[in-house]
Amino acid sequence: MTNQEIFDLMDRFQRSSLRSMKLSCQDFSIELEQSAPAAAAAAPEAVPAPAAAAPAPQPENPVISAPLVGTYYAASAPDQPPFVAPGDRVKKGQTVCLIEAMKMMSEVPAPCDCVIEEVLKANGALTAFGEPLFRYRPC
Amino acid sequence: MTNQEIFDLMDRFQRSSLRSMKLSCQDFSIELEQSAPAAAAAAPEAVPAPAAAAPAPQPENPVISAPLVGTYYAASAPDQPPFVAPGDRVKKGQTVCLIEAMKMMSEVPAPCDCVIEEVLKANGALTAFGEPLFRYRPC
Amino acid sequence: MLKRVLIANRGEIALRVLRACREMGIETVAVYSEADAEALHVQLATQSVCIGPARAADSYLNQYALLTVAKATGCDGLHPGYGFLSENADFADACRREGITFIGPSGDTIRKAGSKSAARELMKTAGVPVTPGSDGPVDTVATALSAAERVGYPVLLKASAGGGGRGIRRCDGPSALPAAYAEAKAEAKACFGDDEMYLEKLVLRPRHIEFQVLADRFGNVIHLGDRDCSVQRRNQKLIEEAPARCLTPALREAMGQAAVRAARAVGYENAGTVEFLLDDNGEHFYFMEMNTRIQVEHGVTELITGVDLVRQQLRIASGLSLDMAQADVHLAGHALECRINAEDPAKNFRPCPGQVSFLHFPGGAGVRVDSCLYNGCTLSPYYDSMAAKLLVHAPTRLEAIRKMRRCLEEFTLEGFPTNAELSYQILYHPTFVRGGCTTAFLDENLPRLLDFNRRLSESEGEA
Amino acid sequence: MLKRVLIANRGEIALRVLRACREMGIETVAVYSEADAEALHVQLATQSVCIGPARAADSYLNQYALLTVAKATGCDGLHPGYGFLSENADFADACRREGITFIGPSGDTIRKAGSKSAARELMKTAGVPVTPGSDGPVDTVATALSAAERVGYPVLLKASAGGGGRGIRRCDGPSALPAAYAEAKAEAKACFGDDEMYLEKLVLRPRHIEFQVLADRFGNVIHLGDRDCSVQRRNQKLIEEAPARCLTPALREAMGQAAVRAARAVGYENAGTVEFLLDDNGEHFYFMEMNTRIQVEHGVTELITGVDLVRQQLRIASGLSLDMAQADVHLAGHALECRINAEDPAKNFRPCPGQVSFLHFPGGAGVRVDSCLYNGCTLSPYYDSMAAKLLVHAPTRLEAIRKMRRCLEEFTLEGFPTNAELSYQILYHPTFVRGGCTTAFLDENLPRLLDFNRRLSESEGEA
Repeated sequence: MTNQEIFDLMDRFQRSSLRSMKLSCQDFSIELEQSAPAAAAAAPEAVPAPAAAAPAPQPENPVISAPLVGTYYAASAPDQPPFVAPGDRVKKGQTVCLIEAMKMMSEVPAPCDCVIEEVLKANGALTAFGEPLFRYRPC
Repeated sequence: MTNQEIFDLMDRFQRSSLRSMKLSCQDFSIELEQSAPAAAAAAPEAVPAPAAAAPAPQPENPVISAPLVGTYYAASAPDQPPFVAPGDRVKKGQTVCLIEAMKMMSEVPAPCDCVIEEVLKANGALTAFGEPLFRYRPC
Repeated sequence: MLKRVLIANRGEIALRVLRACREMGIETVAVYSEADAEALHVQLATQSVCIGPARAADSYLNQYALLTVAKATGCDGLHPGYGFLSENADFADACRREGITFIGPSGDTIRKAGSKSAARELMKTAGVPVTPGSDGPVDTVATALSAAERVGYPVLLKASAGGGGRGIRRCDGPSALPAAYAEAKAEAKACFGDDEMYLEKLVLRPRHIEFQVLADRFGNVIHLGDRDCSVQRRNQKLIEEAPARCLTPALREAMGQAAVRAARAVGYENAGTVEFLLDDNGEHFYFMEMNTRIQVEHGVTELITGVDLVRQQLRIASGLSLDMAQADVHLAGHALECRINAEDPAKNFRPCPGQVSFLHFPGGAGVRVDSCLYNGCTLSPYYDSMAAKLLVHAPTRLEAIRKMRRCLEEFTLEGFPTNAELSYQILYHPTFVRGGCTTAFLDENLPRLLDFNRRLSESEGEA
Repeated sequence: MLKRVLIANRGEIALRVLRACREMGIETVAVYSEADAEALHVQLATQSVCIGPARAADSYLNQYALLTVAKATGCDGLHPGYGFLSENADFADACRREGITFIGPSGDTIRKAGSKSAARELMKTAGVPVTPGSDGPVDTVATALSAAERVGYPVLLKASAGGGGRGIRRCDGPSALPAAYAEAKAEAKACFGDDEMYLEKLVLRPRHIEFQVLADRFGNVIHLGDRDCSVQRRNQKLIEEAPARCLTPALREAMGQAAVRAARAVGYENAGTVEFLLDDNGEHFYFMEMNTRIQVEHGVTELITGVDLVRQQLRIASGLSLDMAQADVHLAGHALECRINAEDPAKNFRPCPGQVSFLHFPGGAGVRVDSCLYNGCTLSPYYDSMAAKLLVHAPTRLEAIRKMRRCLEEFTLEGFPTNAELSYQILYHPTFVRGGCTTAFLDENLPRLLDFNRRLSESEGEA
């Protein structure tokens, strides 16, 4: 871990409402403690967020993100029904959509057994790397 | 880890509002603790103070400052004794030095009855506006 | 060559002078008021001395303080910048008396150029066109009518002793003249105790065209082309450019020669500017006044000529002769300048100084920024509201306009409002793009330009 | 003209391309890795798309991702910048197959210029001087001796199949040649299974002189003068300038013509650079390689010619013919560039990226800054360490040096160490000031230059 990464960790901790924090990872561990957590005193952003940045997913609902940049397809062919719809229960590994990059189709699998709560992209739209595609509820 | 990296870590910790911090990484570990985190944490100065800026007087000792820019003279003439010396007791309004600007002499009076503690300028030196000339103790 | 120069100014022009000195190996002494202790040029100068409290009268206008510091720090020259004491003839004289080279013309030259009525006569004698008018006073309605007939309506009737807009009447035709004459005369009598009147042609919707001149002490005088400063509000220039699009080569030649004659007429030395009014159809030009200092907008001339004007000022003041002749001056490409002021156009241009919480200047090819701002600094409320000058240089005027647009898109200043968005709107206005702005442009179009601004900030609010 | 361009790069060159597009009314699509989401050009582009994680192989080198975004966003052109895929012939071909204009030469041209041995033969045929050497392989010590005699010592004996410094021996005279020949041959046999050898003259203490060329698709090829990039460390250029002080007008003419012949020899189109070695006494020059992309240091050429090279790239790629002939190219004044890298010269130039806690760039007359930094941004550890390019332009070389010194004095970056102070020391070094630097200069003088640095930081610590 670089110092910069440690500083980032410290900054993030200080901005949090946490009192103490212990972290260990492989051969690295860190413990942080503060008496008065920051009362949300987030410093104002110096610059606006990028226009096209992927919207941050809400922490409470996990999302399936695009594993590569490409065109999002909800179904295997134009005349076929979509792989999944809100409310559908899917198994881990089940295909939830396709992403096309340069005429190569990639299947996007469900990360775990779950219920699809929301479809976040329109069929045929460009999706950026890491962009949320579905919101789901594990089950 | 290099010493420099440790110094950086220490600096960063000292500037933080953290109370304690333990860090271990491979064969390296460090524990830091401070009694009073940098609550004031005055943001580090973006730029160095101006070279010729008047030195800030220490808050506990009042000073007599130059009321105008000019040449400081400790005495009324080269062969005369200085108006005041450290330890002298002076009355309010008594002349403590002269400042010459464009061949015009201005007398600088004592602001109150006081004891001169320290003479801060050398005879014949240029003094900036507001620059401290004497440190004194009211009496 | 001068060895050490006192910079008797503040803000971006102080930094501009400091940079030129530094590049010529000349040491600098910065003087500053208590409000400017953290200014950029104060930190960069060889030596810096505080000369008084924030109020300009007690610091930057304090001649004693300036001369005291100049002598005590061993300066052999003093650069007055613009504003403050830069056109104060007595101060120029005082510097000379104290053995300090005032980097500008002599006190006498400043006096000759400074008196409007005297300058008008000097220029007529020198063959520089002035606004047509009566030869001396008009004592009767009949002489006024015949003078007006000669110069053409509309005309202004002016009290010789006048000032402050009193004793002046505009007159659009002969039928209105007798009454206007009587009114103005009565007002002049009442206001100044002197009812002598004269008559001048009124130039409608003029352009403000000025010529940069350089003159050394050996009688060499050249001009470095023209600037169009017509985009102005209440005589405050907002966008300047060089060269002026409206000048034909023949007219540029004629005006340039007139500018050189004007400089010679007052015995000019150093860098100066001759301002002209150019009439609506771009045919006739008239001497307006001569500015005996470096000007805010000098950078656009530097960009199209490649000549560093402040360097030339320092060379000339050091007693060197000009290192170029008129034939060596070539105008290349087109330059624009936008002045970024800390003011709120939506609130009648109220000055809004404050702390700069985030600052990012545009960069890249053909871009120049002159500013004393830095991240975290405070723009003082005690002095003028100019925060930065953005300048661009490109092969053609249209390319320069496009470059300035992208510069204003990149420019980011958080902490207080500026006029940047207004300038951006002007750069898209068809009249500006066509090069058709007169000094009336901004006042006439301000409501619509500000409306764009307002709608933009509303839609940002919605987003 | 191209309508929408994908910028397949990051950092300052992405911003440079964006600015040129914006000034030409071309829309831009920025692509970025997760590490660059807050980059300046990403925020300024018409549209921005994240293409992958921080690792370049997964983002900026991901051809599929780039082409997918280009097509999905309706781009008709793609600018590769420098580095990454800019000299990847297959990628240039792939763009063309997908109907996207690659803003650079064709894949075939990139291949021809990219292969060093093939390029050497092409250049010889085209009459471009290459390093003297044997005609093909040397099979015996006798032929090696006679070839060495002909080209003059010192020479390099090189394995035809060589690479990575193996199978190479330097040889300073005939007495040492037989042993060196045997050694190199044996090493070549052992390393590559092929002991064919050839011989080349070793150019000692050369200067790195390069010529900027522009070529359109109608066969018009011109050069825009030269750059001296001799101040380098391990092939990393640190300070570049234009024009090279060491070239006589006749030599500049000859090298410029050779550069144009070199570009023609590979069927060049778009902006490119022909690199030469110039020998110690400035008499002979030898083709080194051709760079088939815009270069980091292109700005110094822009400053002395007034030509916007990225604009020219976009014009040429749009199918327009060059809007200037060789006779229209005039070199005016002198330009310098200092690369500011996030690295610590005192610690063997270890890269030191990090967060920018305070940033202030120099400004004023004749100063250009190209950088994607802004206050508070983080310089990513995933990519190269260049943080900014400071450029200056002045009438003479000495004035340019002085201007760059004052720029480095004004430049302030807090948050990580940079090489700025080292460049400042170089600008005061007598060899640099005289214009006497060869590619050996920096390595030979580094200890002393760094010593100045160290003493400076110590005295600052004391204050």
